Amino acid sequence: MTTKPQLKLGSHLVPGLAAVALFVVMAVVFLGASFPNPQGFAEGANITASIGYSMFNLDFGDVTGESFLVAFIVIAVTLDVALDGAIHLARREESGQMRTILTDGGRELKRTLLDSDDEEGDH
Amino acid sequence: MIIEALIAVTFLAALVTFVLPDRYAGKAAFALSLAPVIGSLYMWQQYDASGNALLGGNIAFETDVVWLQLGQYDLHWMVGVDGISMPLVVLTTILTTLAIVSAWTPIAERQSQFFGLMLLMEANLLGVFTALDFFVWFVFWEAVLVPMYFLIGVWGGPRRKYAAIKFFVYTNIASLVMFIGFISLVFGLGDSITSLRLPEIAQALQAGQLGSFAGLSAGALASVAFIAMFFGFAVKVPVAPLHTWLPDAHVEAPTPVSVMLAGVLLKMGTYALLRFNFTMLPETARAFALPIALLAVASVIYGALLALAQQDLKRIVAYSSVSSMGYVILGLIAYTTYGVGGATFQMVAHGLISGLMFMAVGVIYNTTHTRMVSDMSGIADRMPVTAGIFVAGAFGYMGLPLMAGFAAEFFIFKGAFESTVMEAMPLFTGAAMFGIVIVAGYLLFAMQRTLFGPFRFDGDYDVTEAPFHDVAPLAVLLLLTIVLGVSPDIFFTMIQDAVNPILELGGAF
Amino acid sequence: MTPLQTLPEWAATAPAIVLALTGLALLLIDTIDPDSTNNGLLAGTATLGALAAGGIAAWFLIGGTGMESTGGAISLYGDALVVDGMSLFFTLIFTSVTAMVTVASYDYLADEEYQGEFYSLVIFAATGMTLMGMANSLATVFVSLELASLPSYALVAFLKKDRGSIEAGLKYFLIGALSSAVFAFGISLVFAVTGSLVLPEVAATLAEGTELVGVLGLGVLMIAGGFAFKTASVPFHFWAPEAYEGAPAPVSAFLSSASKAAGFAVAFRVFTVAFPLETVTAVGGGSVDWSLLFALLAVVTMTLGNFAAATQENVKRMLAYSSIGHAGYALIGLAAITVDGGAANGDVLGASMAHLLVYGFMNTGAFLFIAMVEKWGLGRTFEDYNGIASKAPIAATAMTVFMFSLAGLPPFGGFVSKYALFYSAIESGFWWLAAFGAVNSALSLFYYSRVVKAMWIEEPSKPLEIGSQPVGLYVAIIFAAVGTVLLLPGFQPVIETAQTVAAALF
Amino acid sequence: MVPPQYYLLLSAAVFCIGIFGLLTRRNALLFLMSVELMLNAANINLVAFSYYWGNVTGQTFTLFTLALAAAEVAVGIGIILVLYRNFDGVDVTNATTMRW
Amino acid sequence: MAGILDFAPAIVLLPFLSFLIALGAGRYMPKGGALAGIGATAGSFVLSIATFFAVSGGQTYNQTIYTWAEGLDAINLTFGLLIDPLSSMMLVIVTLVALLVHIFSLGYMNDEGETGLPRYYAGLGLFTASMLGFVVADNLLMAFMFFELVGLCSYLLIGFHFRQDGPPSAAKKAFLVTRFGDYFFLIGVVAVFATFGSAAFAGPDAFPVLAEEALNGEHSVNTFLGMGEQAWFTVVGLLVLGGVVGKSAQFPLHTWLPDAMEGPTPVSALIHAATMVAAGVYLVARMYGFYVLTPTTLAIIALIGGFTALFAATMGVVKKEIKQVLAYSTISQYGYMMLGLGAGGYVAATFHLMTHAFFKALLFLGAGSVIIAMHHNENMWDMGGLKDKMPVTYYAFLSGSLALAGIVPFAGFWSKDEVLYETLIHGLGGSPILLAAYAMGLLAVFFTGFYTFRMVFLTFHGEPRSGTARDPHGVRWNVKGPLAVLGVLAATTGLVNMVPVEKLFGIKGIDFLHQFLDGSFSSLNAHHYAELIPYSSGYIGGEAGTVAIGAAVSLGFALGGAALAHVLYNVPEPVEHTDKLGSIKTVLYNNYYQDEYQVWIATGVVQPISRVLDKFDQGIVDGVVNGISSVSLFAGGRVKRIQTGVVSNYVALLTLGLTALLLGLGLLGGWFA
Repeated sequence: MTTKPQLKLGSHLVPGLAAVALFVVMAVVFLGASFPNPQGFAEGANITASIGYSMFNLDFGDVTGESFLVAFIVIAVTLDVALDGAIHLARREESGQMRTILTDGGRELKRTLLDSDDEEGDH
Repeated sequence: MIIEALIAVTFLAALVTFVLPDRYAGKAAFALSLAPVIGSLYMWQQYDASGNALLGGNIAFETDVVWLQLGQYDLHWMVGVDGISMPLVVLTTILTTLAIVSAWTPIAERQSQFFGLMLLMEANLLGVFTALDFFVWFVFWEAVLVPMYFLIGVWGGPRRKYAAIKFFVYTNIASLVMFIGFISLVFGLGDSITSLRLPEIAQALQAGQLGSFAGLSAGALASVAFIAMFFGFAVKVPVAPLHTWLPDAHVEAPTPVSVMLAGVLLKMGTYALLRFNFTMLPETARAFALPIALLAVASVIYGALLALAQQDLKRIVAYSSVSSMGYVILGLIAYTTYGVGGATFQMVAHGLISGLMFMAVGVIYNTTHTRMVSDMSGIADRMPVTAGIFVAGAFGYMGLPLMAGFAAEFFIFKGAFESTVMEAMPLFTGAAMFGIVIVAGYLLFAMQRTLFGPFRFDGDYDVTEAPFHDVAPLAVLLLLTIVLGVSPDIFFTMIQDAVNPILELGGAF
Repeated sequence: MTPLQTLPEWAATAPAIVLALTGLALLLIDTIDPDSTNNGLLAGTATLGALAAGGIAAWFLIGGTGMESTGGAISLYGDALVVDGMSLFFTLIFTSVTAMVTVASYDYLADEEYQGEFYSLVIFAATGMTLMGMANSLATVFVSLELASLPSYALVAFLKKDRGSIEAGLKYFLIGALSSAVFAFGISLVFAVTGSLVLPEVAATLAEGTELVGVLGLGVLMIAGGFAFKTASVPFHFWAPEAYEGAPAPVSAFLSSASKAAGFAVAFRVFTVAFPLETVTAVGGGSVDWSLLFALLAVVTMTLGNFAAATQENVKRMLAYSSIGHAGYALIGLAAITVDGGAANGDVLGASMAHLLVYGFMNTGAFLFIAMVEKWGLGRTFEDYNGIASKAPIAATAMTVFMFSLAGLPPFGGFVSKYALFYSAIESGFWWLAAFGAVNSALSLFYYSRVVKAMWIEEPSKPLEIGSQPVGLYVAIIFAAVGTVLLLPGFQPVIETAQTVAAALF
Repeated sequence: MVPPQYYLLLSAAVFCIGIFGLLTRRNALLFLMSVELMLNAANINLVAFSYYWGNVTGQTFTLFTLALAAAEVAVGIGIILVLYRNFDGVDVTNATTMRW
Repeated sequence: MAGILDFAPAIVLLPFLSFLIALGAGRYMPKGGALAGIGATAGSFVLSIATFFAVSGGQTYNQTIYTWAEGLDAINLTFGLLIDPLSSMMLVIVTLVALLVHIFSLGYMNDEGETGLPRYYAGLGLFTASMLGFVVADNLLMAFMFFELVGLCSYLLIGFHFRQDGPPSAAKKAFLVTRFGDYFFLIGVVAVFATFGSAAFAGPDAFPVLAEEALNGEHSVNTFLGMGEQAWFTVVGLLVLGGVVGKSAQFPLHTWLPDAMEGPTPVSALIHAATMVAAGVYLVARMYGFYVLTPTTLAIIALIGGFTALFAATMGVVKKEIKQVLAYSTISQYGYMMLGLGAGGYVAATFHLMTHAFFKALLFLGAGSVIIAMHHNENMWDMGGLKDKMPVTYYAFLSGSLALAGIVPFAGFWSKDEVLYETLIHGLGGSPILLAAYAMGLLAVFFTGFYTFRMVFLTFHGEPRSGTARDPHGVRWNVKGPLAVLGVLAATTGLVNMVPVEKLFGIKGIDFLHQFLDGSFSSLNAHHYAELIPYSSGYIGGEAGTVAIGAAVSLGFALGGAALAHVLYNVPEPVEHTDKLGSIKTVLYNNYYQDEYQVWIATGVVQPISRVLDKFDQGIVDGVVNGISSVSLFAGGRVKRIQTGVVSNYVALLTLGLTALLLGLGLLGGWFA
């Protein structure tokens, strides 16, 4: 009995063909593109420092970059909020009682209560 | 400002009625509805318009202010009346009041909502008949449907839900097609107009300003727009074969609602046909004279034959409305004073008479709780007054001289016969006129079987004469029908005055 | 008074700042007193914050901040943000929807725990949306879009014990993550072509000419995909029916109104500013005709939304599909833009914006009514709605207004805004788009009127019991209804503003 | 010098592998990983073309993308956690109470 | 000039007033409003007499008194009064008969304890008013309107006993069948307006005059459908004739009339003698100036008349009920009038209209008297021997019968003979159609004599055949009075126009009626018509000889018929002889299956068609409507299936969608170059 991953080939891979198709189309586009020569960075330029400056909308970097000050502040808030949301979701509830679902218009509940299957049809 | 006041007062009356307790709603709605009646009669008395409102005539009680500036074309709040709309305004107010009285007996629950909706519908109807800006008109036009939907849906018969939604969706789709047709016309006019005021559009069209749009030449655009608008209005009228919502709606609707539906709502369709198709695109209308006349004749004869096959009194009257409105189409396409004028007159006349018939059927239903011809006979024995008015109304429907229906039909026949829109108009007229035989057939058969003969009733209800407030509206309507039949000039002169400019229109593009 | 003559430039972002601070304040309140559920304080703070932000936006808008009259758009922080009429207009939409949602949530969440989280997430999402409206760089767009999205995922899954809510959150999150990856990839491709993320610079580079039409096209398409996700347009709409159905109803209202509008706000700006149609339709011997793309998406989206909505049994899910349909209508704003449109481009875009504003009222109202029904515990199918009008006539009247307005019937705001939209489309020559829209509107009437029918006409199958009369929900719903009605006679300033500010983009 | 097309091809391959994963895996965590893969495909482009254009914009933005990926994972994990609690597993095809 | 003719509107309005009084206050009045009716008709009668004499004195009246619809840039539609000899004569007839019927009704209705008397008298009043309005109408439209009102009144009165099954059905049939005729009439009215722009009978723009001028090329009129003037006038004339055929119960629209016997007998008298049925013939006489212009129309009128006269007479010979016999005799007699008009005998037909009014009113009232006596049993086979029990009725009835049969010197002889004579001479003048019509008319004389006296013998002679016949109910003065008056008139009115006497014996100036009808508007007098008649006259042995031969032959036929009846039925115990007719009997009993085929058209053709159309409407037309919505909903049901609920599928669809968009836009935009 081995637990190592096994390569499973089967019908569940069929949807993957869509990804292959997308790749083919993208590859055709990309291979058709002709780029001029790259500009590259100046020799010895301090990339990391430049990134830092660019992040705070300062003009001291060796390599130019656009201002990311707003993005920086926003992402700070975003991470904060993500944490907020994640914690809320991850927190374990004291009572494990599941609530009834309302999403099917109460059909589930009705079925359990009335013990009938007639609601299951072509809706 | 009197039109605004009229509409506002009616809206207000509706709101007041909504909040009243159910017990008082009926009486209060009646009292409140007298205000628009008086208002419209005052308007009529002060009426000083001449000519057609759309074709440069002198418009009575005109208001015209800019409401919305949207793109190239401003939307105005423009209202006013001319000889075509004035009679319909009076008809609307009077018929609503009578319908409200006739609702006292049959409407037993949620009265304040019912009567409020009736008044709300009246307000919108007044808007439809007075609006002279397309946009304002369309708002009211559509807004009429909402109260009607509820009135059928909440207080209707067993299949009311089906009928209400069918009515609602069918007529809305029609409105939409019409809307598309009209708007394409507006765009075809391009820079020659600056607003959606109907007079401006009509006059620009007459001046030959229609250009091409969406790849269509002016002529083709006019045809497409005409067909689209005709379709839209024909559903409302209704013209066969677009009529199938009507019997369902009528059968399910409570009596007062049927009265309004047949009496006023159907007239919206013919009114709009006159205002839009036949006034704005006369050349196209003349070019389509043959199919239109065919549709008119088909409506008359087909509707009447269908009425012959019905067992339900209301269905009979409903199908006969299809038949009667076919005459209106015939008159409109005639393009003669008597033809178009008679068609307009028929709008009022049929409004009164069909209202009368539906109410009479309703009064019988109130007592017997059935409308099936086979369920009863000899009702006249127990309800002589109702039966008498029923008979009188039925003869009015058959076009008995000296009642309004005859005047209207005769005007239409005369106008259509001598029409010059095409060679074969006399043949079409003759064919359509056969409707007067069939209408006599089904109404006489129905009366013979329900009202006359030995009394027999397959039901548990005690059949007795209806209370005064049920019969009174019938009597009023009968009286109005006779007055209008003896003296059609009450309206016919002003109608002709407004209609005649339409007849002079010729090759605009 | 023109506010910015007396205030520093950065103050133009005040609505976003106010919202962000409100969010922080809510976190603070929650931190100080985590156990007590002082619903009133939280809801009040959130509402006040939203209203304040909205008020500022309205004030700026009236004052002409960032508009032609006061010297044009205000560009901040190295072009990362721009405050102009359009961003303020959309801010108005976001904040008014947010205010309605927070007021309504006062009742909806009365029995829930973790209210602090809820309100702060809503306010932060609103902040993200406001920033989306202002974003002038693809980087800011991406980040602010995530700021709007991440709280939304959590909000949809907020009812942790409700399987529907969880399922909705999962699907929303998965499709959202996929979409943001697609979006990011699109941005990277655009960057590959232009070497820039700032919108005007992207346009400038493209105007100089490039041979990389294929790469650019792929990038533009994928960016469009990211917006399609946000606006719930085909083919990125799959999350929407489930998310709207499963989420707590106020969240559904929030997402389907505000979040959708935010997607449009940013899409309008990105496509008109970064990829001007006259430039991208003639690059390197090919063309990237996004107008055609959106026309296609508009038609498919509105048709799919309406047809799928027609046969729903569940009111909330019906509204979810209808929301997809409305995305299709709003897409006309982009679809009907033409190379030589001139003023017509601004008109149609403005009309789309005005429609989104009206939609904000009527759709939020509709979902909040559903929230109320959920609160009453009546269920979600049409059947469950039978006879509600007899017990709650005022709320039912409001819902009727929403339904008819959504269907585009006079005399409500939805009619005039739809009219303006279709009218502008025709003016731009896209009469067939308008025709599609009109036919779809007619179909939509069928299913909207089913709700009305259920409420007013049907008899309840079992005795109907309505427990409480939630004040907050009532206030929000009535506010939305009044807004929906008043937007008919009062449509003039709205459309005028929208079209003016939209014209400034071209 | 590696031609820029190759970077694009590589990134496209990574992107499509990510999608392939989404299409063929039903485990929510694998779903998350696949999305990370796709985001990183974008990063490949950004970094490569940052050099190509000679500015740090792309590289800087990459940092943001990474940060956002982290945030997304945080929320994602939270949702997967409640999914696990409610549906007794992390199979994304289990949660299908709502459809049509 | 305020002459007596200015009071002419009152002739119409007085009965209308009585209608309103009876309707509104009848139930509070003694006799249920009868007195108001009697007073009103008496007043009308007096005024009519005065008018008659004024007209005799050469006065005429032609005034528009009310503009019904004023046309702007179009013609006006008006009401007006035209008083000329024809109308003044008709006024006298109508008012007199109406007055007598009112009086008779006191005996027939009041004394018999009927309920609903106010309704009855209101109906009578309106009936009289409508007919009078029709008579004085100065244009075709007004005539049509009152024509229709007459139809309404007949409906109301025939269906008076609405609680039974028969009367409502008969009323419906009467209205419906005449409506069918009126349909053509209405087209005709419209066509006259469209053609001439006027529908006036007299005056400068009288349409017969305009038509005459048009044919002479002096005036142009509109014709339609590409027809010439002569052809179009023929069409218009035939259209109007449709109304005449319906109302005057001519073949094939005569079927309603026998059924109409369901109405109270005084009403039958009014309908048959003076109002409804007379209206049709009167209309032809009224616009005779138009009909004489079109020979085809005249020939058709004559043929219809002759055929109807014979056709109805043959059916009359087998009927059992006294009123049925009279009904068929009415149809037959109006056939004679039509024959006369069609044959160019304007005066003759008018003459017969007058005499018939008196003797037929008499016969109906007499029959009514018998019916009272027989306790409302109308079957002649239950009667017999009433001669001795009710002598006044008997002698009056006999007078009427002799007139009906055309026995000299009773009224009917003179008028019928003149009709036949005119037909004969014009037929001899080269019109075989008229000769054929004459032959039919002559044959009908025999049958008339036979059925008339069969009726008289069965009713009054022989032995009583039932208990009620042995002990009949008595009648009062209000029954006898009218009978007496009419009995005298039936015997004597023929004397006003003794043309045969004049022709045979050369006594000039005793054709009073002829002279009377000559003194009028130039376009409306008999002389003018005579000039226009498209026939020439031919004689057998000179004019006098022809007169003598014609009179002798018709008298001989009548006497022959009467004699046969005497042989067969004037026996103490008469039996039915109908079996001798063999299979013809069945045909006659069934009225040549005329009712059957008309009912079959209604129930066997129209109703199935309408039912099929109803199915079509419900199934196909409405089916399409519902189908569209079903298809939409079905499509919606399919579309939403895309949303499977499985995220993996969403991803797949999303990917495919993206790929498809990429491919599509890429191909369009040249991205794959």
